[in-house]
Amino acid sequence: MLQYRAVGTEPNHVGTPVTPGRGPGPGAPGADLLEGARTVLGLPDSETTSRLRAWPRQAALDLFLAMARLRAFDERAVILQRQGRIGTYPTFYGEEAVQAASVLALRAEDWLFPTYRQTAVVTLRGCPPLVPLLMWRGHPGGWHDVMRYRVAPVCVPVATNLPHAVGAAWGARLRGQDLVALGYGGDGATSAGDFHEACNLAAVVGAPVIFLINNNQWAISTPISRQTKVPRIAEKAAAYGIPAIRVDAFDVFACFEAVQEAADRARSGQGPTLVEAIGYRLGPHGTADEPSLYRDLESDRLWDPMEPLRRTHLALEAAGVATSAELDQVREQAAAELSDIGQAIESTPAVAVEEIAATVHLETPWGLTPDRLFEPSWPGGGGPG
Amino acid sequence: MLQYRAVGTEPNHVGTPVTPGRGPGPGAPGADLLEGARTVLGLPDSETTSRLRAWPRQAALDLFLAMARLRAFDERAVILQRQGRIGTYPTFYGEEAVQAASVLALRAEDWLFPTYRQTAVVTLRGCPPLVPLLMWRGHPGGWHDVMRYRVAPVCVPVATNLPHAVGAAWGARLRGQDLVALGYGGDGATSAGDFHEACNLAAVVGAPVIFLINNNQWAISTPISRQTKVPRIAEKAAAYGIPAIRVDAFDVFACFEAVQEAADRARSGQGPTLVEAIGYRLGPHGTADEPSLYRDLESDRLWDPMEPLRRTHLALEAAGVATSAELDQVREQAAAELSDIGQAIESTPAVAVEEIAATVHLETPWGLTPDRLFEPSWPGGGGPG
Amino acid sequence: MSDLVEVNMVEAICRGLGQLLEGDQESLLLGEDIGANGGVFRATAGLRGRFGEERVVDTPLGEAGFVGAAIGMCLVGLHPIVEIQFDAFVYPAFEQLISQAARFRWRTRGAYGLPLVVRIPYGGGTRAPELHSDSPETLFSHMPGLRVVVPSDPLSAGEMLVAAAELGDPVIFLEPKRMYRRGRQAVPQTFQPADLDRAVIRRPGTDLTVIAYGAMIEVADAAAQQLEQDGVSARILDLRSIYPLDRGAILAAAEETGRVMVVHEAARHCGLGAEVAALLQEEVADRLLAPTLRVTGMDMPFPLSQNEDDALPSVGRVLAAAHSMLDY
Amino acid sequence: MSDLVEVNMVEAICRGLGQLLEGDQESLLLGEDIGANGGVFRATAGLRGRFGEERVVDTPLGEAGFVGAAIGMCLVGLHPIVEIQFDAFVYPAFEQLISQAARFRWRTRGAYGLPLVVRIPYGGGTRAPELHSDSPETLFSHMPGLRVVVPSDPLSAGEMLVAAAELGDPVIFLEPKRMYRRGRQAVPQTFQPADLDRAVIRRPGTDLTVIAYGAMIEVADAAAQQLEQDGVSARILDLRSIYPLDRGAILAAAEETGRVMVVHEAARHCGLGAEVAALLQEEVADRLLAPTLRVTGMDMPFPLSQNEDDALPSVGRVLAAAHSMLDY
Ligand SMILES: Cc1ncc(C[n+]2csc(CCOP(=O)(O)OP(=O)(O)O)c2C)c(N)n1
Ligand SMILES: Cc1ncc(C[n+]2csc(CCOP(=O)(O)OP(=O)(O)O)c2C)c(N)n1
Ligand SMILES: [Mg+2]
Ligand SMILES: [Mg+2]
Repeated sequence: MLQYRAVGTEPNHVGTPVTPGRGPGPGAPGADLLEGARTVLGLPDSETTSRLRAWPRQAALDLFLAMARLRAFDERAVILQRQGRIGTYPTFYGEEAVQAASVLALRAEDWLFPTYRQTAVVTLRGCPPLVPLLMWRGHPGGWHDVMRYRVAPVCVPVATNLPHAVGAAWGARLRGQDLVALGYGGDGATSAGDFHEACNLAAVVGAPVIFLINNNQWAISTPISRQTKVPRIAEKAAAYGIPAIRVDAFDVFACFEAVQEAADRARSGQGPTLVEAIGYRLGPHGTADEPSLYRDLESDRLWDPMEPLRRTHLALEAAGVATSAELDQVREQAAAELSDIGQAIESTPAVAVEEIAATVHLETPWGLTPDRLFEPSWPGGGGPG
Repeated sequence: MLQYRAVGTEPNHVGTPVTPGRGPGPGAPGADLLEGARTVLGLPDSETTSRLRAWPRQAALDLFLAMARLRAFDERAVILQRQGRIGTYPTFYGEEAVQAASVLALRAEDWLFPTYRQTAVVTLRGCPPLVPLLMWRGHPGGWHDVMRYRVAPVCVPVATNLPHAVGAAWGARLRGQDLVALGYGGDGATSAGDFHEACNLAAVVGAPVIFLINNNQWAISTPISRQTKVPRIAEKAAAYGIPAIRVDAFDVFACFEAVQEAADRARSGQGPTLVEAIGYRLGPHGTADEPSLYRDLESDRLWDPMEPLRRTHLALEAAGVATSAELDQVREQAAAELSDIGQAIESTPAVAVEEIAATVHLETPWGLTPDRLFEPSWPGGGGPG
Repeated sequence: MSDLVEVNMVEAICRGLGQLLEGDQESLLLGEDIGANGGVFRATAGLRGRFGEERVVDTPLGEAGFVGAAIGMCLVGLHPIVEIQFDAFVYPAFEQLISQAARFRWRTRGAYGLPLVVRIPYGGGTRAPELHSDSPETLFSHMPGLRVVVPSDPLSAGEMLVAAAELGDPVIFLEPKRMYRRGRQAVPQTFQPADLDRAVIRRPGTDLTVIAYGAMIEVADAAAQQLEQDGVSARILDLRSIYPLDRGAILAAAEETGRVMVVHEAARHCGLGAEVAALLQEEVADRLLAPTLRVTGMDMPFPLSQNEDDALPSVGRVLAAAHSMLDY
Repeated sequence: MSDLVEVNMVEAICRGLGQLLEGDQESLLLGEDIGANGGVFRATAGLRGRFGEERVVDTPLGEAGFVGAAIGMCLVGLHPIVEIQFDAFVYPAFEQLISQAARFRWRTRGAYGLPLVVRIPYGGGTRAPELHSDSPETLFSHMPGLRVVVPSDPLSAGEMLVAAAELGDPVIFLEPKRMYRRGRQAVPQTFQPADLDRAVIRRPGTDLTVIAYGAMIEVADAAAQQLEQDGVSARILDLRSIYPLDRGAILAAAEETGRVMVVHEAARHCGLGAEVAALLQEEVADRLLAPTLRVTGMDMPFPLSQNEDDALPSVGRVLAAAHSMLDY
C-alpha cells in the first residue's frame, strides 16, 4: 500500500521522483482550480525569475526562512507524535507557503485567528515553538500569550474563529486603531454557518478583516466536490459583496502579495477581502488519519511538484536570489532551532490541576479552590483520598 | 403621527389616495430592487391584459380567492389581537400574493415549511383558519395536523426551518417519492447560518427544494442595507451553485410562475432553486411593533400601489377576466368564511396541562404523568395544593 | 431624595446601559433592533440618539456571528454588551458562548478575560409565542467558564448590570422579562455596582427558606406573606448568581431555618433546584429538618400562553411545598 | 455459542448500525466522514461498501444543516441516524435539537414523533485535543423533549442503539468513546432491542450504591472491587437512561443500600448527580443512612490531556466518597 512520504524526505515521493515545477503533474485531481489563480512561481521560468529578482532579497529570504521554520516544526511534530511525546497532530505539510506569507504580509500589530491547522504561525511572531508543541502534548503551557503575539488561541471548532476576526477588525476600526485581522479557514469551513455570518457581518460593517481560506480540496475525507457545488471558494465572496483574490497556495510570493493587497484594502477603509489560497492537502488530515481509505495516493502524488519548500528553493536558486547551499543552510538553521525541543518538552514540568482551576475566572469561585476542587468537604470520615 | 392603515381599508391609505398600478410610486424606498424582477402585473397594460387572458380563468380566480382568504385571515387576526382574543400577531399584510402563489403552484403532496409569517398558508391546504388563530392565542389546538396538510409546524427561530425543507426534499428523492419541499424565509433569514448550511447542503445533494425568500426589505427595524451588502438576495444563490429567480412579490401570477418553474426543475432532478420575491413590508413587523420609531411612514406609502389584493383586482377587471363585482364577491365570501371565528376561538375549550404533558413523548415519562407533573409526591402532609 | 428616580426594571436596565456608555468609552451595545427601535422591549430606548450608531449597533441577524464578533472586540479593548432578542434565540450562539467565550481566560492561563456581557430577556409569563419563554440559565451554569446572574427588581437589575460590565469575565445576564414593567422602584441616578457573588435575603425568616431568583422572587414573596398569616416565618433568599452560588448564604439558610426549598421556572431535571438540594446534602445534611423540595417548571417545552400559568411555579405550589416541609 | 461474536464497543456499534440498515430500508446514516473513511472512530467502517452512498451519507460540514436535514427526512418517512464527529461539535446543532427535534411530537399534539438518533462520541480519557472530550448529557436532558441514553459496554451499546432507532422519538445516543476499544465482549449476531427505560444493576451490593453510566461504570467497578476487600458490598447501578431516569431502580437502591453516590464526568454544577440527590431527598430522605455524594468532573473546561486524569472521577475519589458515606 502506498504511504505518505517519510518525514524528512520531500517532496512527497513514494516511488517515481517528481520534479518541482510550474504546476501539478498532468491529471492531478482538482488542478483545474488553479486556473486563474495568481501565481509567481507558476509563471514561465523567465517571468518568475524576473519577478523574484524584483523582490527585495531579504524579504524573499525571510519568507523562505519562515517556511523553513514551519516545515521544521511540522516535521518535528510528526516525529514527536510517533514517539508518543505529543498527541494526535494535524500536520500542515504543504501549507507552509500560505501560512508564512500570511504572517509576513501583515504587521506585528495585526491580529491572527488560527485554527488547529495553523498552530505554528504564532512562532513566526516570536513565540517559542515549544509552546504550540506543548499544546499538542495537552499541556497548558501550550496556550501562548494571546495579547503579546496578537494571535488568538487556536480554534478547534471549524469556522468558529471567523466571527472573532470580524469583531477584532471591526472593533479596532471603531477604536481608531490602524490594524487588520486575519481569520484562517479551510474549504470545509466555508460550509459552516459561522463562515456565512462572519462574512455577512464583516461586509455590512466594513470590517478590515481578511478571510484566508485555504482550499486544500479536502475536509478530512470529504472532497470539495462533496463539500460544495462551488469549489472556487472565491466565488462565494460575491454573496456578501466582498471582493476576493484567488491565489496559488503553494506560492509564497503570490500569497504574500495577495494578503498584502487585502490588508491594504482593509487599512484604507475598503473593508473585508476573501483570499482563496488554492492548494491540495499533500498529507493526511492528521496523524490519526488514513487517507488510503478515501483517496488515491497515486494521483495525489501528481501534486508533489508543488511542494512549496522545494519549489521555492529551486525558483530562488534559478533566479539567482540565493544559492542552493544558502537555502539549504536556511533549512538547517530552522531545523537546528528545534534541536533540543524533545528534551524541552519532556522537561517542562507538569502543571497541577489546582493551578489550572485557578485560571478559569478572574476570581476563582469556591468550587474551584484547591480545598474543594475534587469534592466539597464531605461529611463523615472521608474527604479526598 | 402617521398611522398604518385601519384594518379593512386598503391600500395603505393615510391621507393622499394612491392608485394601484404597475409599480411603486416614484422614489419609493428600495423600489430599484424590483428592476429585472419577473412580473406580469408590472408590464404595460396591454401586455398584462393579454397575459392574464391567457391564464385559465379558474386558475386566476383561484389565486385571487386564495389571496382573499389570506387577507381576510390577516385582517381578522389583527382585530382579534386588538380585542385581546389572541396574543401578539405578525401580520402578513402585503404578502398575500407570494404566499398564495407558493401554495397553489405546488401539489398537495409537496411539503411546506412556514415561519411565523406564513401561519395561514396551511388554511390554503384545507386547514380550518381556527387552527392557526388558536396558535396565536397560545392554545395547543393551534398546532395543525402536519402530516395531513404536509405543512411543517410553524418555525419561530429565523432560518431554522430551511434545513428541514432540504431534508424533506432530499429524503423524498432518496425514497423515490415525487415531491418537492418549499421553505420560506425573509431577507433577514438569509443572514443566518442555517440559511447558508441549508443552501449548501441542498446544492451538494441536489435536493428538490425551493427556498422562497420573501425580501420585504426589513427585518423588524433592520433595513436590508444593514442586513447585507447584497440586497438582491438572488445573487447569493450563486455562492451555492443554485439557480435563482427574481420575482415581484406583489404579483401573484408572476410568483405562481416562478414557483412552478422552480418546482419543475426540482421534479425533473435539477435540484434546488432560490426564488427571491421582492416586495416591501407594507405593515408593521407585528402588532407589538411601532415602525414610526425606525422608518418613514410617508415614503413607505409610496409602495401602496403594489398592495396585492387591489392591484390584482384592478388587473383582472381590466383584462376582463372578472368583473369588479365578481371580485368583490370573492372577497366577501372569504371574509364570510371567518364570520364566526371570534366565537369559535372563545368557545374552544382549554386543554389541561396534564394533557399537554402527555404529548411530549410517545411513552410519557414518570415525571410528566398527572400525579407527578406539578411535583413529585412529597413527603410530609403536603402535596400539590 | 432628589437623587432617586422611580423606574421599572426595563427602565433601570436602560439607565444602567446609558450609565455604562457614558462612563466607559470602550463600551458599546450590539444586538438586533436595539438602535432606532430601541430594542423590542425598549431596553435601549433613546440610547442610539445619545450615543450614536457606532456605540448602539444594530447587527444583521445571526446570533453566532455577532456574539462571536463581540468576543473579537474584547481582544482589541472594547467592552461589548450584547442583547439577545429573546431567550431561545441565544441557542444559535451557544457554541460561541460555551466553547469560546467561556474558555478565553482559561486559554490564556488566567491572564486575560473577556469583558463581555450578554443580556438575555428570558422566562415565561408574558403571553408570548412559542420559544419566547425559555429559561436557559442551567445550560450556561452547567457548562463551565461563564458567570450567570439574574436580577429580580429594578434596583438589582441596574446594580448588577453595572457590576457585570465591570467584572472582566463574560457574564450571562438573564433578565426576567416578566418583571420588566412589573412596578417601579426608587433607584439612584447612578447605579453602584452590586456584589455579584452575594445572594440577598429579600425577606427575613426563621422557619424555612425559599431560594429563588428573577421573577420567582415575586411568587415566593406572595407565598411568604400567606405563610406569615399562618404564623410561619419564611425567609426568601434571592440567589442573583446562578454560577457561582453564594454557598455561605445557602448553607446559612439551611442552618438557620432547617428547611429549604428552591423555586425556578426552568425545567426540574438537573435544574438549579437539584444543585441546591445536592449541595445541602453534601454540606449540611444533618442540619436539615426536612428534605429540600423543588417547585419548578415542568420537564416539557414551556407551554403556549394559554397554559403558561399551569407551568409556572405558583404561590399554591410554593405553599404546598412549604407545608410538606413543615409537616415532615 | 456460534451465534456469539467477540467485539469491542465501536465494533458493536458498527454491527448495530449494519443491522439497522439491513433490517430497515428507511434507515440511513448521515455525518461527516462516515462513508469511505468509515468515521473517524471507524464506527461506520465497511457500511458504505455494503449499503452504498445513499444510505451511508457523507455530509458537508455544518452540524445545524445536517441535523436539521435529518429532521426533515423524518417527515417523509426516513429514519436517519446522525453521527456527530466529536462531542463539542454538537453545539452548532444545539438549536436544531433543542428547539426543533425535541418539540416535534409536542408540536403535533402527540401524534407524530421523529425517529431520529443522534450518535455522539463523548467524554474524556482519550488524550484528545481541546473540545474533543466534553460531556454534554446534562444539556440535552435538562432541555425537555429528548431521550438521552449512554451505553457502557459493547452489548449495551448494540442493544441500546437498536432500541433507540426503534423508539420513534429523537434519542441523543452518547457513546463513551473512552470505552470504544476497551475490551471485547461476546454479543449475539443480532442485537435485541434493550429496554431503554431500565437502569441495570451491574454489580449487586447492599451497603451502598454507586450510580454511574458510560465510562464511569469501569471506575465504579474498580472501586467496588476494592471496597469488597474491605468487606463493603457496593452495588453499581448503570443508569443507561439520563432522561428519563429509572426512578424505581434509583429509589430501590436508596432503600436497599441506604447510601447512594453518583459518579459522572460532566461538570458538577447542575449535573446528573445533583438530580439524583434531589430526587432522593424528595422521595426517600428518611431512608438514607448518609447524604448522597457526588464524584464528578470539575466546574471548569475539561483539561488538556496532560491533566485529564486529574479531572476524571477516579477510583480514589469514589473510595473516598464511599468511606465518607460509610463513616457518616
Ligand atoms: C464544528 C466542527 N465540526 C466538526 C469538526 C471536526 N473536523 C475537524 S477538521 C474537519 C475538516 C475541516 O476541513 P477544512 O475546513 O477544509 O480544513 P482543513 O482541515 O482541510 O485544513 C472536521 C470536520 C470540527 N473541528 N468542528
Ligand atoms: C434566531 C432568531 N433570532 C431572532 C429572532 C427574532 N426575530 C423575529 S422576526 C425577526 C426578523 C426577521 O426578518 P426577516 O427574515 O426579513 O423576515 P420578516 O419578518 O421580514 O418576514 C427577528 C430578528 C428570531 N425569530 N430567531
Ligand atoms: Mg480543507
Ligand atoms: Mg424581512
